Formats: sequence, C-alpha cells, structure tokens
Amino acid sequence: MMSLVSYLIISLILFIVGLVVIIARKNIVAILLGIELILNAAALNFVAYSRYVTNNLDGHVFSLFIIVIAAAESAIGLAIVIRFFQIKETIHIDEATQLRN
Amino acid sequence: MEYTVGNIAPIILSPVIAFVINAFFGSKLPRKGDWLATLSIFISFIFSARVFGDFVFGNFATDYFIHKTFTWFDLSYGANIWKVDMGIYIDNMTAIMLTMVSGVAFLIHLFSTWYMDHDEKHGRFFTFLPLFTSAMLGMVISDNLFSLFCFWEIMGFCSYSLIGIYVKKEKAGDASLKAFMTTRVGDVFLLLGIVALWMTLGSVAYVDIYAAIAEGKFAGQTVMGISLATFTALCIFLGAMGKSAQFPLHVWLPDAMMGPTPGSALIHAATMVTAGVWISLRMYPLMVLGDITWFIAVIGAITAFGAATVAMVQTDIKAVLAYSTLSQLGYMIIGVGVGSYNAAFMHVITHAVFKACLFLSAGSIIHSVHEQEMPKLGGLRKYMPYTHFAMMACTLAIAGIPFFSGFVSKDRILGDALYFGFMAGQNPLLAIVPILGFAGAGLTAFYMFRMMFLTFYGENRMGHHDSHGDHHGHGDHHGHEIHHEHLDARQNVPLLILSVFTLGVWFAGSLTGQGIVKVFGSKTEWFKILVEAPKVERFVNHPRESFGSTDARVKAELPKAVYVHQTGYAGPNPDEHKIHSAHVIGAILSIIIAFTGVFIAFLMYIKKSINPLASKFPGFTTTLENKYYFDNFYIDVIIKKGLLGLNRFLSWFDMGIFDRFAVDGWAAVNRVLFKASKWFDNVVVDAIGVDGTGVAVNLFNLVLRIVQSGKIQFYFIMLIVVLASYIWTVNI
Amino acid sequence: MIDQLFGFLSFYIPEVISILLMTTLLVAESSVKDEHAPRTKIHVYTQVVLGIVLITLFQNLGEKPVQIFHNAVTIDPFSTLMKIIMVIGTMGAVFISHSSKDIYSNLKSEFSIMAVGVLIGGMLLASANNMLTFYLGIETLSILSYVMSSLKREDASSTEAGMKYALYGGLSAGIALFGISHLYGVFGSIQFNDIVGQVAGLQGTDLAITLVASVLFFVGVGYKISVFPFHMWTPDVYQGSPIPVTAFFGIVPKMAGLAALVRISFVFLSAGSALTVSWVGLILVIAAMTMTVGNVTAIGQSSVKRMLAFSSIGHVGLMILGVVVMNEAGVKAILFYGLVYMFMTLIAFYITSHLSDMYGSDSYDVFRGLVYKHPVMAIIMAGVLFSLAGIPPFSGFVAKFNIFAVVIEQKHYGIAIVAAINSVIALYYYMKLAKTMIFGQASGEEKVVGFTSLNQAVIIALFIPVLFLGIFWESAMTMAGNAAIFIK
Amino acid sequence: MNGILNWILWLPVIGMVGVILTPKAKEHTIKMVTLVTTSITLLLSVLLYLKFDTTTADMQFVTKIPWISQFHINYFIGIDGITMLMAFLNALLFFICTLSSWTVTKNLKAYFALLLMLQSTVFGVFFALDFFLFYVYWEVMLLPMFFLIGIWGGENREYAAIKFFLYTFFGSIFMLVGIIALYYASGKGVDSFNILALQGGKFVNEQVVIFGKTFSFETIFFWFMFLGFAIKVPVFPFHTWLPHAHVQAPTAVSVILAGVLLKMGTYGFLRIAFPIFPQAAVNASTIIAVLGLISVIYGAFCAMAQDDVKKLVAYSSVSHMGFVMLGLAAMTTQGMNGAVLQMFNHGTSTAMMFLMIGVLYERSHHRWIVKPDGSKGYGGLATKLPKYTTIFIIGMFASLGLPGLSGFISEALIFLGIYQKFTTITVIAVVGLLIGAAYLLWMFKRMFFGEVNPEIEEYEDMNAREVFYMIPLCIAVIVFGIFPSPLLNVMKASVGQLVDLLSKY
Repeated sequence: MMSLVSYLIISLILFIVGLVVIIARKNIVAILLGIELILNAAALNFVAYSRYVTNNLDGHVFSLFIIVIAAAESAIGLAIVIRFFQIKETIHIDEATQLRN
Repeated sequence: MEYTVGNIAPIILSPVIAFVINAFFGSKLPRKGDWLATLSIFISFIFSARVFGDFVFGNFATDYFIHKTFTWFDLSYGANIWKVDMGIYIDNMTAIMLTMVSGVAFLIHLFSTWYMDHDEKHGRFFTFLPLFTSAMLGMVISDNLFSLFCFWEIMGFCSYSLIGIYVKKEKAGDASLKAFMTTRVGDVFLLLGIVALWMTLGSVAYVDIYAAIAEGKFAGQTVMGISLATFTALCIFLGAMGKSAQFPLHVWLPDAMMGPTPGSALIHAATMVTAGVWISLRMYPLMVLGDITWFIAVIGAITAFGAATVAMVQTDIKAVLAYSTLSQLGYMIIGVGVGSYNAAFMHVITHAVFKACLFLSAGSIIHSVHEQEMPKLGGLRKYMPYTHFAMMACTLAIAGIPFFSGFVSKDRILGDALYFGFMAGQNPLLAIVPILGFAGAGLTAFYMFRMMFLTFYGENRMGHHDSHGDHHGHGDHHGHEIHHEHLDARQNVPLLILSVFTLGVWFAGSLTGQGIVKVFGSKTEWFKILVEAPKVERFVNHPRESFGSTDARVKAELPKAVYVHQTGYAGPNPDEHKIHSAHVIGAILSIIIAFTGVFIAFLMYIKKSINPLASKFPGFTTTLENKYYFDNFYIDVIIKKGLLGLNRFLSWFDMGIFDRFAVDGWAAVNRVLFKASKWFDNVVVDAIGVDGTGVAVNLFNLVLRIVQSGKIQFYFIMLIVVLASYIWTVNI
Repeated sequence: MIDQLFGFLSFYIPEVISILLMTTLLVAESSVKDEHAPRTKIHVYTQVVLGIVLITLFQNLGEKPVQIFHNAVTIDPFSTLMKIIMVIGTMGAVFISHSSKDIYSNLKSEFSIMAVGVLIGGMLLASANNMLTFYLGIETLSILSYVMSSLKREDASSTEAGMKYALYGGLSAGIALFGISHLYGVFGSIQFNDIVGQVAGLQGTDLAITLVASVLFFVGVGYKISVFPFHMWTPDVYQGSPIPVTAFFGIVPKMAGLAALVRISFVFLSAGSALTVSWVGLILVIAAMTMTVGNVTAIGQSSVKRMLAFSSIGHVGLMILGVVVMNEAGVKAILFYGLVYMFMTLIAFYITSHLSDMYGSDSYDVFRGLVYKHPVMAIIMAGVLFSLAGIPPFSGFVAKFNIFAVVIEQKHYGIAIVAAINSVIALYYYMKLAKTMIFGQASGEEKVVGFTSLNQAVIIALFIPVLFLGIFWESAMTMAGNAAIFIK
Repeated sequence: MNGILNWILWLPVIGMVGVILTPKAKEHTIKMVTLVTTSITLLLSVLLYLKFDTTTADMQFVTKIPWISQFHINYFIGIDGITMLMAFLNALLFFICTLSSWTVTKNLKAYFALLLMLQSTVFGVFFALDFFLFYVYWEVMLLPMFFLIGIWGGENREYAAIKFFLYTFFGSIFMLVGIIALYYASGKGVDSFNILALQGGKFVNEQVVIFGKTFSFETIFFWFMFLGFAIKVPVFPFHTWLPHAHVQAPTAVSVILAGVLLKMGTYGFLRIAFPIFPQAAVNASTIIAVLGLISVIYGAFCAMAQDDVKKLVAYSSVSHMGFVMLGLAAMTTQGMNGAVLQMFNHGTSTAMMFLMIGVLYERSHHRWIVKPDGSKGYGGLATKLPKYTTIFIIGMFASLGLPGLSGFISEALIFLGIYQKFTTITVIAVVGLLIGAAYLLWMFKRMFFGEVNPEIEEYEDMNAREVFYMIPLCIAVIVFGIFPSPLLNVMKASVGQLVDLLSKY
C-alpha cells in the first residue's frame, strides 16, 4: 500500500541523487541530467501532494508546467553546451575555468 | 594731582605712538625718526616726573596708593559675571620706578642717537626701543598680574628683536632664540601661577591678592598636593628667575649682548632684567606666605657669587658687564629673600643708574675704537677722559665703595643677609647666603677694577696682537689709530648725568623734610621712608575706584610719613638691635672686602706683582671661561639629545607607524580580506581541486572526490553547504 | 467568461504589448536580408513600443490594486512601479546595444528580442500572485538570460558564462521548485492569498517543513538578486557577457527578483509567526554578508565591469535591508533605491561601454585622464560614482538615507553600523576610479568615438534624475509611498 | 532682512555659475568674477555683523522653508554669535584666498568654480539649523576639497585627497546613523531634524541595544557624533590626515582647510554634540580634555621635528586645535569663550602662516627648512625680504601667543577655563605653550637669520597684491589682540547659554 510518505521518500532520493550527480560528475550533459532529476523530484511531490493531501488539480497543473519548462531549459542548456563543445572541443566541466578574478 | 587718564596714559602711550609711526613711516622720516622716539620718551618722563613729584614731595604716607581700573573685556552672561579689568596701581615704589625707567630710557635714547648713527639697523632700533620702554612702564604701572604678564611678554619680544637685530649674524639668531626661549620657560610658569591665583581668588589685582592674604583665603587651598600659596609663589618666582636671569635660567643674559650696546644698556642691564625683582617685590607677601624666601635667597646667592667668578676671567668688556649684571641681580634677589625689602628695591634703582652708565661708557669705547677685547685696549684714560670719569664713578659705585650709591643699597642687603644667615635662627645651612654674598662683593670689586685697569690704564695695546685675546678673534683691528674723542654732547651728556646720580642724591637724607644728611647708610635716607613692604591688612575691602571717579582720600588728611624699620612685612621686628648690629657689621665687612678686591686687582694689573689667576689654576679658569659648561649642558644634552631626539622619534612614529598601520590599517584590512577571498577561490578551490593534496585529503574522502571537479561545481557545493547551514539555523 | 477575460486583459495591456513587440520583432528580424545591416529601424521601433508600454504602465499606476486571471496575477502600484523601472532599464540596455561593439551587428535585434523576453518574465515575476506564476516568471527570466549572456557565440568566455549561468540557474530553480512543492503540500494551495491566512496558525511538522521549504524557496529569488551564498555566478557571468547584457542583468532581473522577494516576504512574514523571526534573522545575516562580500571583493578588481558587478552585489545587500522591516516604509525605500540605482547603473555602463569599445578593454586605465578629453562625461561619471557611494547631493545618498532610516527605525543598530562601514569601503573603490579619471593624465589626446552628441545628450538626460532626485526627492517618495503591496 | 543670510549662502553659487559660463579663454574675467563675488560676500558679512543683535542668544536672520515634508526636513538656516564669527572668518579668508590664487594657471576655470562652491558649502555647514541640511552640506563640502587637493596639489596629492575624503566620510557616516537615530528617538515629530529643538538633554533616559548589549542612548550617539567631529578637528588619534592634506594642498586650500574647515569640527561640538547630549558630554569631558592635551603636546613635538615648513605649520594646527578642545572640555565660561575665540584667532593667524609660506613657495618652489641633503633651504631671508619678514613675524608671534596679538587672549582664557576643572592637565599643557614658541622661533631662526643663502639671491620681496591681501589679516591679528571685545561681545551670549545648559549636568 503506497502512502504519501513513500512518494516523498522517493522524491527526496531523486533530489539527493540529482544533487550528487550535479556535484560529482564532470560531464556537463550529466549535470544537466542531474538538474532534470531534481525537477522531476519536485514534479513527483506535486502530484503526490495533490493526490493525497489537497484534493485539487493545482499540483497536476504545476507538474505539467514543470515538464514543459524542464524541456525548454534543457534545450537551451544543450544548445549552450554544444557551443561550448565547438569552442573547447570538450564537455569536461573543468575546462570552464576561464572566468575568474 | 588727579590721576585721570589724561595724566597717566601719555606715560605709556607716547612711546607706543612713536613705535607705530617709526614702524610704518620710519624709513621716510629724517634720521629714521630717532628724534621722535627720544622725544616720546621725554614726554613720558615728564609725566612720570609729575607722578614722582606728587608722591615723593607730596608728603604722602608710605602706604598711600592710587588704584584705578577700567574693564578690558567682559564675559558676563546672565547669572555668572566675569570680566577682566586693567588698571593702574601707583604707590611710592611705582612713582620712583616710573621716573627711573623713563629717565634712564631717555638718556639711553639720547646716547643711541649718537651711537646708532650710520648703523644699518638705525631705524629698526628706534622702532623697538620705544615699544620696549612703554612696555616696561606699563608693567611698572599695571595694577594686576595679568596685565603685568602682557607687558612682560611684550618686553621679551622687544628684547628678542633687539638681540637679533643684526640678522646677518648667525650667532645673533642663536642668542635671540636662546634669550626668548629661556625666559619663556619662566613665563609659562608665571602664567600658570597667575591662572591659579585668578581662579582661586577671583582676581589677580595686587590689592585683592594682599586682601586675600590678610583674610587668609589661601588657607587649606592646595594645587596638586602643594599648598596654593607655595605653588603660586614658586610659579611666580620661576617667572622672575627667567626674566632676571637667575641661576639656572641665567644662560641667556650673557649672549644677549649680541645686540647694540645701548639696547643692552637699557634692556639687559637697567630695566627689563629687574622686572623679575619687581614682581618678586610686589608679590613679597605671597612669597612669605608661601614660605619660599629662603629658596629665593639661596638662588640669589648662587647667582651673585657664580656670576662674579665667571666675570673675573672675561676679556670682553660687555661680557664682564653682563656677568656683573647677573651678579648684581643676584644681590637684589638675595635682598628679596632675606627680607630687606626697600634695600632690594633701592638696589634696583641704583644698579639701573650705574649699570646703564657702565654700558654706555663701554658703548662709547667700542664705538670710538672699534674694539671690545680688554687685552687689546688699555691706556684709554688720556684719550677718553669723560668716559673714564663716568666709568670710574660707576665702578666705584658697583664695587660698593662708600660715598657711592652701590654701597648704600648693597651693604644693607648684605647686612640683612648677615642677620638672616646667622642671627635669625634659621636653618644653619642658610649661612651660605651671606657668605656667598660677601665673597661675591669682593669679587665684584676685583673684576670691575680689573676691567678699569685693563681698559684705561697701563700702556695702550691697540694695534698689535695680544696672545690672551686672540681666540676671541674679532676681525682685524689694525690701523685703528687712537684719536681723542671728539666731544659729541649726545655721547657724553648722558654719561655725565648718570654718573652724577651714582652719588649725592642717595645721601640727601630725607627729602621729605625730616632728618638731616647722614652718611654710612644711616636709617633715614629718604628712600627708606618711602618704600616698605605692603601691609596686607590695610587692603581688606578697600573701595574700588575706576577712572573718572575722584580719589578716595584727599592728601590733606594723610599722616606724614614716619619711617619704621622692618624686615619682612610682619610689623615692627622684635630683635631690632640684632638687625642693627648686623647692619653695622655688614657695613664694615663689605667696606673691607671691597677694598681688598680693589687692591688685589691693583696688584695684578697695575703693579703686575701677582700674575693673573689663569696661570695659577688653569683648570678652574677654563671651567670659568666655559661658564661652568651650562650652555653645553643645556644645548647639547637637553635640547639636541633630549628634546630634538624625542621630536624626531615622535614624528617618525606619527607618519611611519601610527599613520601607516593604525590609520591606513583599515585599507590594509580590506586588502587582506580581498586577498582572502581571492585565496579562497584560487588556493582552496584549485589546490584542493586540481592536485588532490591538501588538508581535505585526510579529512573526508567523499568531500574530496566531490570537490575534485572544478569551479562551477564548487559553487554548487558552497550553495548546498550554506543552504544546509541555513536550514539548520532556521530550525533551531 | 470570455468577456471577463478581456476585462482582465485591460489591466494586462503592458504585458500584452510587450509580448506583441517580441513576436513582431521576431518577424521583423527574419525579414532582414543583409544580416550585417544596422538594425536602426528595429531599435527605434523597439524603443517606441517600449515607450508606449511605459505610458500604459503609468496609467495603471493610478488604478487601485486588482487580482486577475483567477488571482494568478496581481496588478498593484508596487509591481507597476517595479515594471516601470524594468522597462526603462530595458530601453536603456537596448539603446546601448545599438552602438555597442560588444554585440555583433547580426545579433543586435536578437538582443532586443531577448531583452523584451526577459522583461516579460520580469513583469510576470513582479506581479506573481501564486507559486506557478512565480515559477514561470523566474524561468522565463532565466532561460532567456542564459541565452543573452552567451550571445557572443564565438567568444569562449561568453559561452562559458552562459553555461555557468544555465547550470547554476537550473540548479537553484530546481531547489526552489522542490521547496515550493513542499509548501504546496503544507498549505494545500499555490495561491499566495490562501497561504497568507494560514501562516500564522502553523505548528508542529507543518511548521518544520515550512521553515525548510521556505528557505529552499528563497534560493530561487536569492540567486536572481545574487545575494551572498548564491552570488558566485554573478562576477563570472557579468564579466563574460557583453557589456549591454551586463548592464541589463544589473537592472531588470534584479528588480524583478527584489519585487518577488518583497512580495513573498509579505506573504509569509506579514503575520508574525516563528517564520517571521527566522526569516528576519536570515535576511539580516544575508544582507550583512552580501554587502561585505560585494564591497570587499570589488576593491581589488582591475576590470571596471567586474567592479560594477561586485558593487551591484553590495547595493543589493543594502536594498534587501528594506525587506527586513516588513512595512510600507521599507517598500518605499526599496522602490526609491531601485529607481535611483537603475539610472546610476545605466550611466556607469554607458560610459564604460563606450570606452571599452574604443580601447578594447574595460580596465581602469582606459578611464585615465578622461576629464581632459570629455570633461562633461568625466564629471557625470564622477557624479555617478559619488552617488553610488552615497555622497550628497546625489540621489544615491537619499536612497541610502532611506534604507538607513527604515533600518534604524526598527532599532537594528548593529546592521546599520555594518552598512555604515560598508559604505566607507565602497567609497574607497569608487573614489579610485574617480581618481584615475580626474587626477590622472591621459596618455593621448584622442576623443572617444562613442561619445557622439546623441549619446552624450542621453547620458546627460539620464544624469538629471540622479542629481534632481538627490535634492527634490519629495515627489518620488510620495509616488513610491503610494505603491502599497496588495495581497488579500 | 533675513535675506542677507540667504544671499551670503547662495551668492557664491551664483558666482560659480558665472565662472562656469565664462569661456575658458577669458582667464582674467574668471578671476574678476570670483573676486567680485567673494568681496560682495565679505561686505555682506560685515553688514551682517553690524546688524547682529549681541544681546540675545537666540538664532537670528532665520529662514525656514519646508523641504521634505515626509521627514519634516526643512531648509532652515540662521546664525547665533558663534556662527556669526565663523561666517565672517569664512568670508574674509575666501576673499583673501581669491587674491592669493591669482597666480594659478592650471585649469583656472575649474579651480575658481570649485573654490566658490567650497565657500558656499562651508557657509551652509555653519548656517544650517536643520540636521539633514547640516549633514548634506557637511558631505558636499568634501567634493570640492577632494578635487582641489587632488588636481592642484603637490606630487603626492592623490593619496592625500583620498585620505582626507575617506577619513572625513568615515566619521560622518556614523554621524548620519546618529542623526537618524535622533530623528526616531525624538518621535518623528515636526522638529525631529531641528537641531535647536533637539538640544537640551532630551535623551538622557533612552536606551539602545547594539549587538545584543544595552547602552545609554546618549553615550553611544555622543561618541558617534564625537567620531565625526573629532576627525574634522582633528583630535589626536585621528589627526594624521592633516599633515598629508596640508602638505599636498595648494596654498589657498591649505588656508581654507586650516582656517575654516577645522573649525567645523569644534563648531559641531558646540552646536550639536554638547547641547544635544549634555549628560554624555559632561561624562566625556575628561577624555576630551586628555585627548586635547595629547594633541597639544604631541602636535607641538611633531612640529618641532619637521624640516618641511608647511608640515610644521600643519602640526602646529593640530596643537592649536588641541587648545580649543581643552577649552571645550572645560565647559566653563572662560574656557568656552576662549575656545571660540581661539577658533577665530587660529583662523586668522594660521591663515597668515600658510599664505606667507605660499608666497615663499612661489619664489623658491620648495619648502625645506633643511633640505634632505642637509643643506639649508633658506637662510638670510630677513636681509633679503624685509617686508615679508615683518609680516611673517606678526603672523608667527600671533600664533605663538604673544600678548597684544590675537593668539594670547584666547589661550589665556582657555587656561583659565581648564584650570577650574583639570588642574594637572593645565600644568602639563603649559609645556605646549613652551614648545609652541620653540618650534616656531627655531624655524624662524633657521630660515631668516644668517648670511644670505645664494639660492635666495634673486627672490624679490612681496609685491603690492601680496601685501594687500595680508593687510586685513595683520589688522585682525593686532586689533583683536588688543581689543577682543568686538568678538567676545558677539559670542558670549550664545556661549553663555551653552555653559548654563552644561552646568546643569
């Protein structure tokens, strides 16, 4: 029997995994994926809450918007990554250390 | 006569006017306006003489005085009233001093018109001399310590300018600086004393201070643990020491001879230097109350004797005279200390006359033969008879030979000193006061006659060098052929007039119509009738008078002056006879000593039967020639090493340390903070990030691995860490 | 239903016009044949339309607050005023971009398009009245910002800046969203109106969750206005981006973020609860840290652009103090500060941009001896710098004065002292630039091409309010005073 | 009638506009415009003095116009006895400085424009009775100073300018905090920015909590204000900007800086710090006195070590302003009056010194008494430049406090005042007088006596213009030395009122 808590736990795990990925991986695309994970964690929360706690559609709507925006964001992100690759010939994050005082 | 503004103001103002005119238009006036200065002094002499006549021939009681005030400025607001009054305080002493100062000043001005002729500084000299005179007169006539202090400082300024008048001479600069600063040391303390008195008594007018003493307002008052009376008395006497060049503040006076001789005659011999004695006399009751008279006496004795010893070896006429001045001032101070009030004052007057005369004579010698080194002079008697006559008279006077003025005053001082030292039951150590005093008297006679003999007697040594005087190295004195002095009235008349005053008048007995002429310092010289220590009781709540109001009492009501001898101010003295005997002994002693001194000098410098000291005690002589090394001590040790060293250190500290670290510190801190953030970015991030070494390694492997990956991710870590800490804090 | 919608639209005209503008611009750009042709017409068009937007906004300023689209959006004078500031900022940025060499000629209208897009996001954010619009606003703002900052395609640093911005923005948006989701769970609604009521009554786990979630939520705003822990992207992005973009970032997203911050703080904190205490403390710490970090780091900068970036962080630190006090006065102070700050930033970036176009660098040296070449420009720049430092009679002083006033009124003396010390530090680096400009000797006598009479006129025109608002700030303050926050 | 004050305040601004509008080439016109403006201002201030009512301590020539009604900020100006003197001094010095700046060539136009702006702002500081207005003028005054020092200064001018600016700003930003705190402490009322209304110890019982600690409102904000003013004076630990600023600044600016700007600090104590926080002021009087004493002695000692004559005079200013602080700390009739009088007299005498140094500098282009290589910088000036020497002597003896010249009476009054409260400090302070004479006379001896230094052979004596602008100061120094009443009568009511207030605590 799934309960709200289990959803929350899953989303939390997603969230943390996302953070770890963002922090630990050196591949920029992977980092973008990590961000996606975090967004999905949030979306999952919304749906779960609207299912168990608040019996209205706000959560569902919100999660839909999240999906859309996540797509847009990752699109832009990837575009920039491609430019980066064209310039630096790599998508290794450590190469992005040109800007500093 | 009425003491209205019109009668008093000219005494001070006419020289001031002369000063102003000469200061601005002197160069345009004929003869640079020296006649104007002289005239102005003459005017103030006339007005002083009126006061003198009114007091001295007017048969006033000894303690009659005029005290009139006007408000200088007023700070009263609402409830608290506070204003500063100025005014005149005239008693017999003031009258006599005024006349002496203006008279001597007039004669010296007259002489200077001859002496300063064709001198490049002619104009400037006659600008400052009248200003000085008016300041001196103002100091004499002023009724309170504050205005006295003002005039006192202005005198100091004039003396500064006149000493340094020959600006081209480096030494003139040193001398003037030294003179001003040394006296300034005393002056600041004087100011301090005045402030202390003013703020505790509410006024510094003489009459109020006397009244306060009588009413015992000083009782229980203390300043920093010392009783107020002692504190203020000491401060004021320190001021006196500065001005009157008492040991150890005496160093400036000999150097002050850099100025033109007549200037020295007026300022550094006759008048200004006696200002210290003057204020000590005015504040005598305070000195007694503060119980520092013994200190005063000792200081005086040391100065009197020490200066005399130094004077013995000087070869420059003016230097000899300068040291003799020091020594004579010492006697006056002794007089104050041992409580022979009127003798001390009398010595001020007599000394002023004969010392002025001596300086003028020296001046006329220097001006005529352009030489002031005694060993190079000699035999001038036949060339300058008038000068010789005048100088001899004054020398006899200063040496304390009977029938001359110096004898009267000095011998009474010594007599009182004798009583003070041996008979008054004081601390036996104080016996040094009379001992040094008498020794000094002998030396005085010796060195003065040494000077006379070297200068006027023996063969003329002009033209060829004398091994003795060489190291004083005054330019070249070849080719000054000796010529008879051409008789210039402006040169000789002042000398003769002054020399007349060295005798005669002082013995005229009572000019006030009682008693007859007596000799040997009899009790009833007119002088003693007129001057006595103030009786403080009679000043208690006497009426205030301001200008315009008529005098409180009419002369007719006043009793005739009756002379009561006394030492100190405290009424008739119990052991009268002791004092009298002391006087007799003193008189005889001083005569003997004086003649011995003269005789020794005669043997040394005329007979040549004894060779001069120098050959006998070379070491002692060099010490004397270096003036006991006081100058070296002050300048090399205290000033150069001490003061300037401290200054340099402080200023280095201020700019080098204080400014650099304490003040630019904040900027430094910011730079450090900036560096820190930079270091955070570069070192922490890169060092830990790039090469895995670093503290973090051993700390926490996971963290290391996490952090390993470059910059933007380090931002993420920061974000999350801070976020976690926020959440943590928020949840508490 | 429909007519009601149109009724709502009548309040929403500015946004609508902006959206139309954006779309039309897209069309216009696509119709340009020679891609290197100057986009003067397009820029003029943009300016004109934005001017119209401005006018409509000024009309809204008078209206009384309303909530439209089912309370998704609130139109109140506060948000309108913020929008006005943003629109002016956008106009200014577009104007720079026209002359700036930092924007490739073939991208000039792209810049305008993006700018208008970001503006729209900002408007949405400023008047967001529920979580969703808030999130949409932030994302619209961000996503376009990423593109703007990497607008110099061939330039490595620009691209890198864009990438960092994207990653950082994505992460913080995600975190904020995670927080929002929990808030939704706790309050059962995404409407601010519904939340306001419930905040006071929170307790137990709800309260605990809310505390954590609200902090997460704060990240979303915090990184937009780049306050202390979330500021790290700022210098890199500012440095990497083209100057017009930097100027734009200095104004529009910050204003939008501030508006949102003010609103949500009023939502969550107006009712005094455990939340209020923690938030006030949080913001005090954040403000102090932000000021200090911004100013201290600005001291050592050699690039003027970076210096301005850090100094803007410092200013934000000062501005958010207006939030702490939770009252009208605070909002007033923030609005006034924002208005003034917008003008000052624009001028500073104008002059910097023209100089760096001329010399190909924005180091302090290019300013050396400017007063001997362009006395007026140099004096105005100096005036702006002193205004930023908060010296009377410039408006920067009044802005700072207001912030101090509201802080001290609430007896937060400690933070006031911190702010005081910070303004001394700030004065130091502003003065260093003024020094180089006016005391230094110019290497050459050549005039700066950028300073055409038009540009100079615009700069002077922008300087007038900087000076005027410093002396006669009564009217501006009343205007800001009327801009009340409206939440049911 | 009240118009006069506004005219004095705004006339320089009008003049500044005139200067700005004059084309750069017409240098003589620019100078004349400035000269005319300053001279009219001077005449107006004389008129002001004549119309001034010395019997009352109230503000006179008051103008009050609402400015920012939300904060009850007014354009509120007026003068009492103290500011009357300061205004006169300011007008006089700027008139003289215009003449002394006649030889300026670099960016002439900007120079005179800034000079006039500076004059107006300084007037503003002295006239302002509204706290906000006061602060605005206090800060605006920094800008022209910053540029005047920074552009026309010596070789190390940038450092000096920045230091001056930052230092003062550091002090005044705390003052701002204090001002706002006062505004709320006094209940945001109509008079909450009105300096006069705030006076009289209204905040004795207030409390403040800073970083979790509770303090007395008065104490904390007295020290905030103290910081602002003490840096301006400058009192001992905050004095090090002064030598830099003075040495680097051009002559006219040094004159204004020493002559007027330093007085703004002490004026702040008289008008703001003391009357608004009497309790705290009385508690702090010992500390102020000690700091003043240190400034006196320390400044004098440092001055004596200087080889740069301008730096020497700069340190002497520290010393003399220390006397003013002593007088203020005394809080007695004599002390306070003496302090205010000293403010005026120091203004004139030190202005003379700086002007004379400037005159010399125009001839020699260095200021070394003893050059770094140990050779004499000058020497024999007295022989070469008689007029110069005469005027220099007057200025020098005025500033070392010779009776009959202005410096003495104020110092004597200060001593009388301070003695009643702090005997020991008085005793130590007289050393200051001693050293004060020492460094000046020693400097004089090294520069003016002795054989004529070959370097100064071709110097010509002061020309008519230079003599002309020195004359007013000489007259002021001598006349007010002999008759101080014209000054004392003007100030004594206002000062007396303050003394009465302080004596209650």
